[in-house]
Amino acid sequence: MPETFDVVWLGRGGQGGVTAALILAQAAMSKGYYALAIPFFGAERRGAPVFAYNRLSKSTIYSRARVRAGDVLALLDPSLTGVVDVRSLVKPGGVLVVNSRGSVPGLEGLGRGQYCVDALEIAEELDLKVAGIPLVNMPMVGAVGRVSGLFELHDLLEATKAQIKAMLESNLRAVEEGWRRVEKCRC
Amino acid sequence: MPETFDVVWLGRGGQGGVTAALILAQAAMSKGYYALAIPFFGAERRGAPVFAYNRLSKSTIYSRARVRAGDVLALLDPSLTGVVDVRSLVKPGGVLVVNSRGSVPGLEGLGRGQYCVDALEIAEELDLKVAGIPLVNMPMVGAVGRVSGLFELHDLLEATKAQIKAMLESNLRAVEEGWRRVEKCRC
Amino acid sequence: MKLLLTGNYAAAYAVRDAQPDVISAYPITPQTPIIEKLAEFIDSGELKAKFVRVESEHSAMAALIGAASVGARTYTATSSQGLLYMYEVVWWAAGARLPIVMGLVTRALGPPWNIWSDHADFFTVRSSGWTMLFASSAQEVYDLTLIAYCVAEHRDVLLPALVAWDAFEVSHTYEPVELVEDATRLLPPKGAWAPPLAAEDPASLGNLAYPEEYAETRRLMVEAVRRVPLVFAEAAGRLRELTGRDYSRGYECYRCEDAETVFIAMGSVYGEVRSAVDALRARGVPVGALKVWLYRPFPYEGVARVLDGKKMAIVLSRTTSLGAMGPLATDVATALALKGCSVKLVEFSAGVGGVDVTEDDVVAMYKAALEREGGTYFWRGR
Amino acid sequence: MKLLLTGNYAAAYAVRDAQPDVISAYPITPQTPIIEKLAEFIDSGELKAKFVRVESEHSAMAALIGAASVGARTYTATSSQGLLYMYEVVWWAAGARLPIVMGLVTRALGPPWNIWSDHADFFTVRSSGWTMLFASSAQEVYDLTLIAYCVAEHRDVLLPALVAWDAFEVSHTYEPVELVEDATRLLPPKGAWAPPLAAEDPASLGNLAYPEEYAETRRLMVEAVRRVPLVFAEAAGRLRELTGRDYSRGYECYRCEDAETVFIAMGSVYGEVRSAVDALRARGVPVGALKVWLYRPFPYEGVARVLDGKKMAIVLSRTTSLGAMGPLATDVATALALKGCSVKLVEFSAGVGGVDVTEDDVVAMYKAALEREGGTYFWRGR
Amino acid sequence: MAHRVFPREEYLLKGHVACPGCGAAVMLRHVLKALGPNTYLVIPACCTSVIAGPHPRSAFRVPVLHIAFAASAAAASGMIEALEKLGKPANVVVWAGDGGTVDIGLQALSGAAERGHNIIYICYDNEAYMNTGIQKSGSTPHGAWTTTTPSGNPGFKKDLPGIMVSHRVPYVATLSPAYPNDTFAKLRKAASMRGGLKYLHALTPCPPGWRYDPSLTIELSRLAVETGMWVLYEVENGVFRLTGPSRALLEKGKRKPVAEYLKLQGRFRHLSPEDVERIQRMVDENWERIAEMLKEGGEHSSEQG
Amino acid sequence: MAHRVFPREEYLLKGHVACPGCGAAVMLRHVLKALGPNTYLVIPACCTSVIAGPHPRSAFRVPVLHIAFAASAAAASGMIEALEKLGKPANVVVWAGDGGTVDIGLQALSGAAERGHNIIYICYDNEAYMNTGIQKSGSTPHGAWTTTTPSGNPGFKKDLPGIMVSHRVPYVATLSPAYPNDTFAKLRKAASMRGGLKYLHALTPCPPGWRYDPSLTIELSRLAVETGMWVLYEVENGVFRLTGPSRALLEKGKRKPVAEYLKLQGRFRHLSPEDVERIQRMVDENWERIAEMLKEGGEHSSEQG
Amino acid sequence: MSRSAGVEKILARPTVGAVLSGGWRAERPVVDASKCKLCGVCWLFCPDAAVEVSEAGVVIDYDFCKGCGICARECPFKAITMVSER
Amino acid sequence: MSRSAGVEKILARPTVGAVLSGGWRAERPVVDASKCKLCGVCWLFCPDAAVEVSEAGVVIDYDFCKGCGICARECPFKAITMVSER
Ligand SMILES: Cc1ncc(C[n+]2csc(CCOP(=O)(O)OP(=O)(O)O)c2C)c(N)n1
Ligand SMILES: Cc1ncc(C[n+]2csc(CCOP(=O)(O)OP(=O)(O)O)c2C)c(N)n1
Ligand code: SF4
Ligand code: SF4
Ligand code: SF4
Ligand code: SF4
Ligand code: SF4
Ligand code: SF4
Ligand SMILES: [Mg+2]
Ligand SMILES: [Mg+2]
Repeated sequence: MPETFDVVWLGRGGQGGVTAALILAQAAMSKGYYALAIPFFGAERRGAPVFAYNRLSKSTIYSRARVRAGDVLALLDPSLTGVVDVRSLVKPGGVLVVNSRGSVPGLEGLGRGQYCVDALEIAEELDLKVAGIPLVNMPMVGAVGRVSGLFELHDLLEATKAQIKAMLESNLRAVEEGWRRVEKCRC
Repeated sequence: MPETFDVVWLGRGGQGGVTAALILAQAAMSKGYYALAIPFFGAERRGAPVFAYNRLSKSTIYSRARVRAGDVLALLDPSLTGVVDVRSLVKPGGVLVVNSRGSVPGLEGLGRGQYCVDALEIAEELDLKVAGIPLVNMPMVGAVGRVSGLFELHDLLEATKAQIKAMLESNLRAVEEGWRRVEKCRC
Repeated sequence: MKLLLTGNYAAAYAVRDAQPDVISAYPITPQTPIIEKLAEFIDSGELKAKFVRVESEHSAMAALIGAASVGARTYTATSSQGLLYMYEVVWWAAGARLPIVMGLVTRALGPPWNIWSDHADFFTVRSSGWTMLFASSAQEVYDLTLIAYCVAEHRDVLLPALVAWDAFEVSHTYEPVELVEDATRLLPPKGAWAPPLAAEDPASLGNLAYPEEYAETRRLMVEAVRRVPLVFAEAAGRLRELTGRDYSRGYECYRCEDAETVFIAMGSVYGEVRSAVDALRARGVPVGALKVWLYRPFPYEGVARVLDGKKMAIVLSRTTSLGAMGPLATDVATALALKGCSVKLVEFSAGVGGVDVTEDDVVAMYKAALEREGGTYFWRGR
Repeated sequence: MKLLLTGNYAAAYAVRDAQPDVISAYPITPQTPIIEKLAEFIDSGELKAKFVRVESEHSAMAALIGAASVGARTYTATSSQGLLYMYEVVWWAAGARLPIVMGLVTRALGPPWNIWSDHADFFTVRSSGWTMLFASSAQEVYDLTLIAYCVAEHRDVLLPALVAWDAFEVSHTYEPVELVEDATRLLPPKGAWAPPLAAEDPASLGNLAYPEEYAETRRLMVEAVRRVPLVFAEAAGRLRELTGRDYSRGYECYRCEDAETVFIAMGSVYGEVRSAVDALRARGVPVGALKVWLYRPFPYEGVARVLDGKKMAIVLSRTTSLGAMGPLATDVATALALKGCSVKLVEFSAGVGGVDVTEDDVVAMYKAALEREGGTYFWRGR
Repeated sequence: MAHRVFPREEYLLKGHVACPGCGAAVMLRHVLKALGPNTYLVIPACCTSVIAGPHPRSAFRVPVLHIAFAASAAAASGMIEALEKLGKPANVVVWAGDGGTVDIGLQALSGAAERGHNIIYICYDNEAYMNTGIQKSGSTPHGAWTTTTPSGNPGFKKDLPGIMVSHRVPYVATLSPAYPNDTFAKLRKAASMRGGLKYLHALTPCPPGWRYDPSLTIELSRLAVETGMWVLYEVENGVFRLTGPSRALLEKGKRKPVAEYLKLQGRFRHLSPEDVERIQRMVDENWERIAEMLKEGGEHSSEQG
Repeated sequence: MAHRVFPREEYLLKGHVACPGCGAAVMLRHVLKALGPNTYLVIPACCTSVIAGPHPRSAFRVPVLHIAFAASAAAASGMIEALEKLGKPANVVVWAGDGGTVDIGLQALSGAAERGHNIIYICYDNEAYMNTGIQKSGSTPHGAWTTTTPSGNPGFKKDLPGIMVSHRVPYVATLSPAYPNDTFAKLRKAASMRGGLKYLHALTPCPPGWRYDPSLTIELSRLAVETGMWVLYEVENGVFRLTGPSRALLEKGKRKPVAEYLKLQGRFRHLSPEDVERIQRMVDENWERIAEMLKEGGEHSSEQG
Repeated sequence: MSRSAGVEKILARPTVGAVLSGGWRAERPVVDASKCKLCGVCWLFCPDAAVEVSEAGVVIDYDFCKGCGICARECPFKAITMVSER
Repeated sequence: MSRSAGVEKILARPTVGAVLSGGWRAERPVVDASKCKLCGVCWLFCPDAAVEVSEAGVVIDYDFCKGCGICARECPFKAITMVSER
């Protein structure tokens, strides 16, 4: 079995986790990776916690089994820590990237640590919203892409252009800001 | 394969061929025969030629294949001779029993010969009709039952009682008259 | 009591004797006489059931699902297009574990339209979890319909059951049928099984189940199906005591012991096969015949035991095999493969769409089978 | 062109590239994204088709029958209950010899409701005469959908064809998909087959046929089905020339040559099987894997050739086997029985209703199979 | 001079397989004469599947798609869309029995009506499932004997034309084989209207099913209209109009008593005088409703936008 | 004091799986409160199949039969007959979405109506296939965006209550989650009527499907009535009556402009002022029809006996 | 462009005389030319298209006339009588 | 009379909290008891049955309230405000 680099995206229905996974996969594909972007297979409703996943590899991935934990856990909504068992979603050597100003209490000592980016602030600055819900996914793409160590910012911007039509300019800005502002959390 | 005694009933939709076969089978059953009464398996409409069959045997009949020719061919409507290939419906040693005053032209030399009974006259005498169509089937039961050599008149009358509810008296009379009036055709 | 009954009327008498609470059906040739006779029984008061004259077969089966879910004993009958139109809810009834009983008069599938016998309709539900019985005479229709209630409502089973028989050759042919004097001695008492739904003890039947929960419901169905042969044998044993007629093995063997070739068939054609066996035996050819009554669950072991050591098995399939061997033949093949026996297997699609198959046909098939390789052949007649 | 597409979108792209005239479909999870994407293509003008937004699946298939009967190229897609609700007309389409193409996203059958993958729906139409293909990735969905048109419309075939793939694991997972640059180089030209109905030359399709006439229509279907493997191989050969991807045998073997045990599977679980083969091989265990693309007509000979001389065949069935071995396993059994090979045959019902099956599961099944007798086992996970 | 007025071409050929005196066969002859050869028929399971003749012979001189019982309107939907896409304009006509329309075919019909395909849907109503041997359908009239209602139908005939009016289709009309002028006018109107489903509903007597002498078919068709049991009308874009002889029957005195119609038919033989009286009242009430509707200006009413 | 007026018992338990602000969930709470515990629900595939909770947990405190999409009215028919035969009287209630009613469930509904089973059928209408992610149904209003009508629905909403009136069922009524008094009165009337199918149709806003903020559900329900887009009425044995706030809206001036209702919803965002004007006209015409009908004495009209 | 793969065989072709329905008849309609006014009513209402009307008179095709008697009953001039086939 | 053959297992039982829907909430409704007149409107329109009204006041069950905001919008006395969960 080829080793894969896995990302788990955790957010709420409507926040755009699947799109984020798709853009990351697009970036990976352009870099010659074989890339999967996988939505959660559920019957969830708006507002409920939802997952998306990436699985990336230098060789063809045949497996379609569920992703259980990520090298990166991208937490789009920190309030979900009380709702979902977040710890189990990170591989032993993995990291957390969270949409938050500071480190999320209760997740100390998780994998190789926590990265923070205030994606909500970025989305609001750029007025990125759909049906009233701030699109925190785009800054998270920038943040996760950077933390993963697999991409240049350029890759992510090109991938965004390939996948996004509406509000493209703001979305590109959001990715860029996510990339720029992500940092190891202050605890 | 056990030898079976077969009767082919040929009439028109509405003339009661199936009922005739059923009564004959009932009479046979009471005499200890294993008896089948078989309607034609078709999608025919009112007025079209229709078949019914009997297959009688002293032992259980397992076969459900089509009856191709009879030891007796009971022709309820002589005008059908022009429409159906009547000859092929009689076994080499079989006989024809026809609802007619005299022998039917064109069927000479058929099997062991032709028997006639004016079933129409009997039905009309007894005012046996359904939806305007004279029920020639009951006199034919009497005639065929007698010609077959397998039954007493009593058997046929009991069988009629077992199977018929409406106009029972006239029906019994019709069977009896058929039995009485059937005779080798004058040619 | 012995009556002259067609296969369809035999079914109606069995249903009368089982006294269901709710009947629902939709007319289709050649099933129609069953429901007409039942309507008569209800009209005359001999049968105290509610008759729901639905607007389609899908609704007929759905009505029975609704009725059985609150505890009613139920019946429907259909054929061909009718079975296919209710197909979705046929599977639903099994998943819901409701002991519905259905009669199926086998008939060819269109287009072109054809009203004669063909088992294609029957085989469509072979993986659904229904107990499937096949009758080859009116007497068997009567007996197996009563047994179907015994199996379906048994607490170890609780799955729907169907009884099938051939259009016209059985459905419309009158033959002597012996009725069971007191069917209550055979049948489970009414209300012996607890219905899933009751206002006193509310529950939901069918909520969305996530994979593991769903798989568990299916595993339990597998276990219930595994218990069918035993329950069937038990009920058939009770019938044997009352009547002397024995279905308990789920299949019948005829002159198989010392046979080198065994014919395998279901339904009315079996009569011809039997005659052909006698005819071939009379010429010194060692053949036998096996008739299947209990088609699902399929008696792999019994069939394999019968066939073990034979030279050839000839399956008469009353259906067209498209892109694979026919269902009955694959079942036989599976029995052989599981037992590791090597028997030449020849299938004839014979009697498709009501084509008449005679003893002579069967003898001719035997000869053809000797000359051909294993596989499926379409029998066009001689 | 390489795009990141889900299995469902891959289907929609293939359909766009085939440029059908009439599309008709009814929504059902997990098929819905296909028709939503097609609606988008039509809205944007990329696809010039009429979209009939029917009120049920029965009507979706019926609409395509009406459309194809006068010569339209057509498409529909469905899943689970939807396939069962259109079941009657699925058979009708085959009998009418109309080259309709359908996508089937496999999903479990209720009750209870369950939206995840299970192949029970797929198998229900295995005797209908449809050409049946199974894809285990989005790329295969795209390729096989185009091939389906080639096979269905071929003058030697003229039968409907379906392509199936797993709910979610394939239907909703984005992966890189390479499109065919100019699909017209692969596909038959539009209007190459003569439609049955035309006012200029009136004929009736489906008049009541008496037994012999009916049987003849079925015999001709058998012959058409027999020609499918060749036509499939031909179309797959054209695709190979354009893309290098090869489906022409109808199945794929992985490390089978010197294997003693061969896993057999269809769909997304094959990925896990492949990994398990590598893992077991790494430990020196001689195993291989066989994936079926062309399920009907079933490649008996090819499969038997692969399995001949092996010790064991392990079939992974993504469906519950009720009263008989699962369909794929019986097909394998039949292949073995016809060839007279004696190979131990073990079936696992695994992944039922969307249960996740992993490489470790497959390895564990291998171990369990060694210890058990031939037969079917329900895999509850480890 | 009927043969000068109406087209002589036959599209339902002699030697078809209807029973002697079949009302549906008369109707079908008229319908096809009105529509001509560029007409595709879609026929679900019904007597006409048999009437059409045994394969490989066909009694139809127009293309016919036989289709599963529940599927006719959907098949016609797909067919008209295909013909339009392929640039082959034609009449696409569903010809279905009452069972195939008011019961098992209703859903497909309702869907096609809602989508507004340019098809003509004709229900020939013999008021039961006849092809299977006279079972009650949703269109069987109150009190009628059938094999599944051995003591008479306890229910009431579903008003399908009314239901189709509620669907707001552009054209709804009723037909009778006794009034070919009316039939031709309505069919030609329907064929000329582009867009939307045109629904026509014909009452077609059936000698074996209704239990009467086959020579009475036209007589019964006429009596159905003259007694007011069957009303000839059309509803064009919501506007209701009586047509043909029904125009003269608003006044109760002009209508023959329903008993004249009922007494000729074996299926009503068991009715008591009170039963007949009740049926007479139902018919009269229906005409009162019609009168009100006409006062209202012919606009068909319903409640909800 | 609402909690004093309406039963406090909950039969739809908290922790169910509807989206936040689901109008159907509000409606369902009210319906079950009105009917009480001796109520069997029959539910075809729809959002409520999910709302009901994941197996083996149920959010319903009454017995529920989940059933195939097309089968609900038929299953209810069999269930009520069985309960009557077994001597266990109860409310048998179908709770179905608009897709499951006006499209795929229509045939079974029509059959059950014709047969006259003693059941209550409730359609909760969120105007699209929501459970599968917002596809057009036969109940989707003209112009509305759905994923299968990316440029707005070219067709028109099927008038199912009107169609059920044409079926001559004893009771037809419309409902809104914003008017619980009206709901309770109608449900209790329906439950008290013996014999015949009672048809109720509720307009239930859906935040994700209609693209609006979930807090607006009741507000939108109210606006639908106040603008006259949704009319509260009942038809009892053929007699039409406006109910609740709709009684006061016959005069055009009393009705709010439809734009107030449309503009809050994302699904109508793409409508041009002319589109809105057209919809306003359709609504006004519908009210004119209602006015005429009321003049006529409230009797619902149709053409055929 | 010919039909292949046996598809031609599933089509039924327009045929005068799909069945020989004249054989179903128990009574035959006989036209009295002297009474006939060539009005065409019999032609119009015959369910079986078995009537031809021309200047030469009314001709009934007994190969296909089923003997229903509609023509006789509907003829405004009582020009047709039904005669038993026996 | 007990259910057998595993049939009990296909039934779902009434359960408060089929899912923990409180976790879906992005904003929580907070009641200002001083403004509340105990009119019950919030109780009546809550889709999630998450409101209790008694003499003691209005209590919202945050385990199941999904934060839709209907109660806040419909409260005739503006006694409820929505507060972000963040
Ligand atoms: C799904 C299905 N169910 C039942 C049938 C059987 N069937 C064929 S024709 C017919 C009766 C049709 O009745 P109707 O539509 O009124 O036409 P009629 O025969 O009276 O002319 C029936 C029940 C069928 N072909 N398909
Ligand atoms: C036969 C069948 N076709 C399709 C589906 C998929 N399906 C499930 S729910 C649903 C949508 C239901 O729409 P509606 O009745 O309006 O209820 P809603 O979801 O909007 O509440 C669909 C299409 C199904 N379950 N069964
Ligand atoms: S049964 Fe009636 S409708 Fe059918 S063909 Fe005969 S007369 Fe015509
Ligand atoms: S999609 Fe709409 S109707 Fe369905 S649960 Fe959500 S809000 Fe309710
Ligand atoms: S109806 Fe009478 S008068 Fe008229 S053409 Fe016929 S036979 Fe002559
Ligand atoms: S008797 Fe009937 S079938 Fe013969 S010509 Fe007259 S109307 Fe036609
Ligand atoms: S609606 Fe407002 S005032 Fe009324 S009970 Fe609720 S919080 Fe109190
Ligand atoms: S926010 Fe919504 S769910 Fe929460 S209590 Fe208020 S109305 Fe109920
Ligand atoms: Mg009819
Ligand atoms: Mg909906």
